Amino acid sequence: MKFTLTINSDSGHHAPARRALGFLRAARKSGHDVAQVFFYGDSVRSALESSIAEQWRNEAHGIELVLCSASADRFNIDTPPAGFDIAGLGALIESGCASERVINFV
Amino acid sequence: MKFTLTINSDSGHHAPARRALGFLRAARKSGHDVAQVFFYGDSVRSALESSIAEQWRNEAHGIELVLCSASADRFNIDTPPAGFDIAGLGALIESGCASERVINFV
Amino acid sequence: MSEKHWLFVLQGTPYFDPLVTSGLDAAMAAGAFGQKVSVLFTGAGVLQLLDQQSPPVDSRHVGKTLTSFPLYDIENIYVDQRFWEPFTEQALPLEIAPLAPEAIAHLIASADHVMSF
Amino acid sequence: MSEKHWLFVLQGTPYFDPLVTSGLDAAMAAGAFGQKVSVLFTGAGVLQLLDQQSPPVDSRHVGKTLTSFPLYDIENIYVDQRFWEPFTEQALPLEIAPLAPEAIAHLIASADHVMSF
Amino acid sequence: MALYTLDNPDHLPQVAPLLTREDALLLLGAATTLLFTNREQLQKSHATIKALNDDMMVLGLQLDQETGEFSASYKDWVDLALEHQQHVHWR
Amino acid sequence: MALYTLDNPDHLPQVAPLLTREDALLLLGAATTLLFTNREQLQKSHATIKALNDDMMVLGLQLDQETGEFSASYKDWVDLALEHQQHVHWR
Repeated sequence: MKFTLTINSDSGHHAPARRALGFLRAARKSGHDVAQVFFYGDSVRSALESSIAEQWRNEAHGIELVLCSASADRFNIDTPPAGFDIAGLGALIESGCASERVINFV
Repeated sequence: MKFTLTINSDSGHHAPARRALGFLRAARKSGHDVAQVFFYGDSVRSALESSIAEQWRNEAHGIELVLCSASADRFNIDTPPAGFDIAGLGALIESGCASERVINFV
Repeated sequence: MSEKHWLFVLQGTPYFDPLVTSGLDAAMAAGAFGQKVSVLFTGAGVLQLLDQQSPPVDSRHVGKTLTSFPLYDIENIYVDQRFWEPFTEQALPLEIAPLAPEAIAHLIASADHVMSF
Repeated sequence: MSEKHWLFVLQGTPYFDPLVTSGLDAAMAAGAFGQKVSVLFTGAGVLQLLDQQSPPVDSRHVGKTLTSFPLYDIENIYVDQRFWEPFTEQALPLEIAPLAPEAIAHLIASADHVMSF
Repeated sequence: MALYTLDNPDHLPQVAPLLTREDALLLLGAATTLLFTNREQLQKSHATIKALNDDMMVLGLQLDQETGEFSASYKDWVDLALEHQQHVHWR
Repeated sequence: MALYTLDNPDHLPQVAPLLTREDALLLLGAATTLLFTNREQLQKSHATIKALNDDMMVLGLQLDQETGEFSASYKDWVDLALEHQQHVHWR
């Protein structure tokens, strides 16, 4: 089954991103396809922290890691870290349309 | 009467800082003395946003505006914006000891 | 892009919760990309539906954003009646359908994807 | 520096709320600067008192920080018994005094300054 | 003796049992909605209950005759702080 | 039909009336404490109730025989997501 994951916030100690990583690893281990992880709002900022970006890159093979362009603008991020793309909400909608499940980490 | 104000967080849209500013203006209008505003945790980051820093500077006359040094380190802030100082939690304790009231904006 | 039914569940206090504008932007984007969009306000999110908001400086006007929803073909606007009841007389000029819990469960079951803010 | 009685009211869920470490640091600083310090855990903050915490990578161990409180001359550690009752058997090895609401009101009234996290 | 501020309306039951006749409770942000959802309980309290008018205006909460008595300006907040030695913020 | 996740234990009363026999509720973060504070209510629910074991370990919440049945791994979360078309996060 094909999943799209969204990380909508960055509440204390990056809990949403941590859970998304745990979910991603378990989903792939069970043979499922995660098409995209969409970082939205404050979570875009946490994706830049090197230890977190590194963890995502280690899992990124075959997955789009997308930083929301509007959120990236707000934090003055011009160039995404290696392995990440910057794109608009349309990229999320498109991935959602091609996925059987969209899971939010808030 | 002498006040010390602390801004402990930066929940959505800078509400704690906004309330601290409202309180500060009303206190001074009533002839009270605000010795220090101590920016702690995430609020240190919001103090750097130019429109907010500007509002504080306009009221700063006779007040210490202190960014917590540990929080500033965490956000890689070496040089405080004009009108602000960087100092440790000891500065807050000292100001509190010399104040009749400590008010937290959380 | 194919069309799916996206339900946005909006739970944040306007002007005090950064997820509020994220939720509105996402709903409008889904509308702009031709999706079927429903929006449900619940919990503290019902406050987004109040008329007479006075946004702080630098904040987008949530009420005005909502009244532009029909321009994005977002026409199914629901509110959780458990939280809305004390505020009905202060509502934005917008067609808002109050739902009881069972109707909310049905609404959720009718969606392809749910986005929570 | 003169000595005042500072009460720290700690309300955050450890590892999920950024104010938790801010509150602990502030309490330790007050102790280090020779102040009289009391600490009250209430609401979700009582979870800070659980033994067997497993901090995520890069997070400071809240329980270990608390067991070092005596080194900072912080010896008055209270917990709001309304929230603590389900967890008493999982407590850190630390002397913790449970307080009923009336006793909490007295504790607050005995402080010069209260800091809330 | 103490001035409490409250931000989270869900936590009124946490803070209400602490309030004595000499205390005050100032509602902030989302907690100002308690004037509409829990008015009777607030009116029965022995403590002074207020709500920050500035936050109510931001949200668009309109006071009527019954809720008007609860309204507090920043100056009222300063006065409450003068009258009460301790300030406790309940999240 | 739907998988709910819940982070804020104060909001269980908001989400509980929405749950049908076919729904599931996965408790996250601070909401995992509901296994200790509201166990009876959860055990009576017709919906599937689980709590993310990883978050419970972080907090140091120790499961016993009675709470062990509620424990869910990330793999269990994925399985719940497969079984339920919609995912609703309740804050």
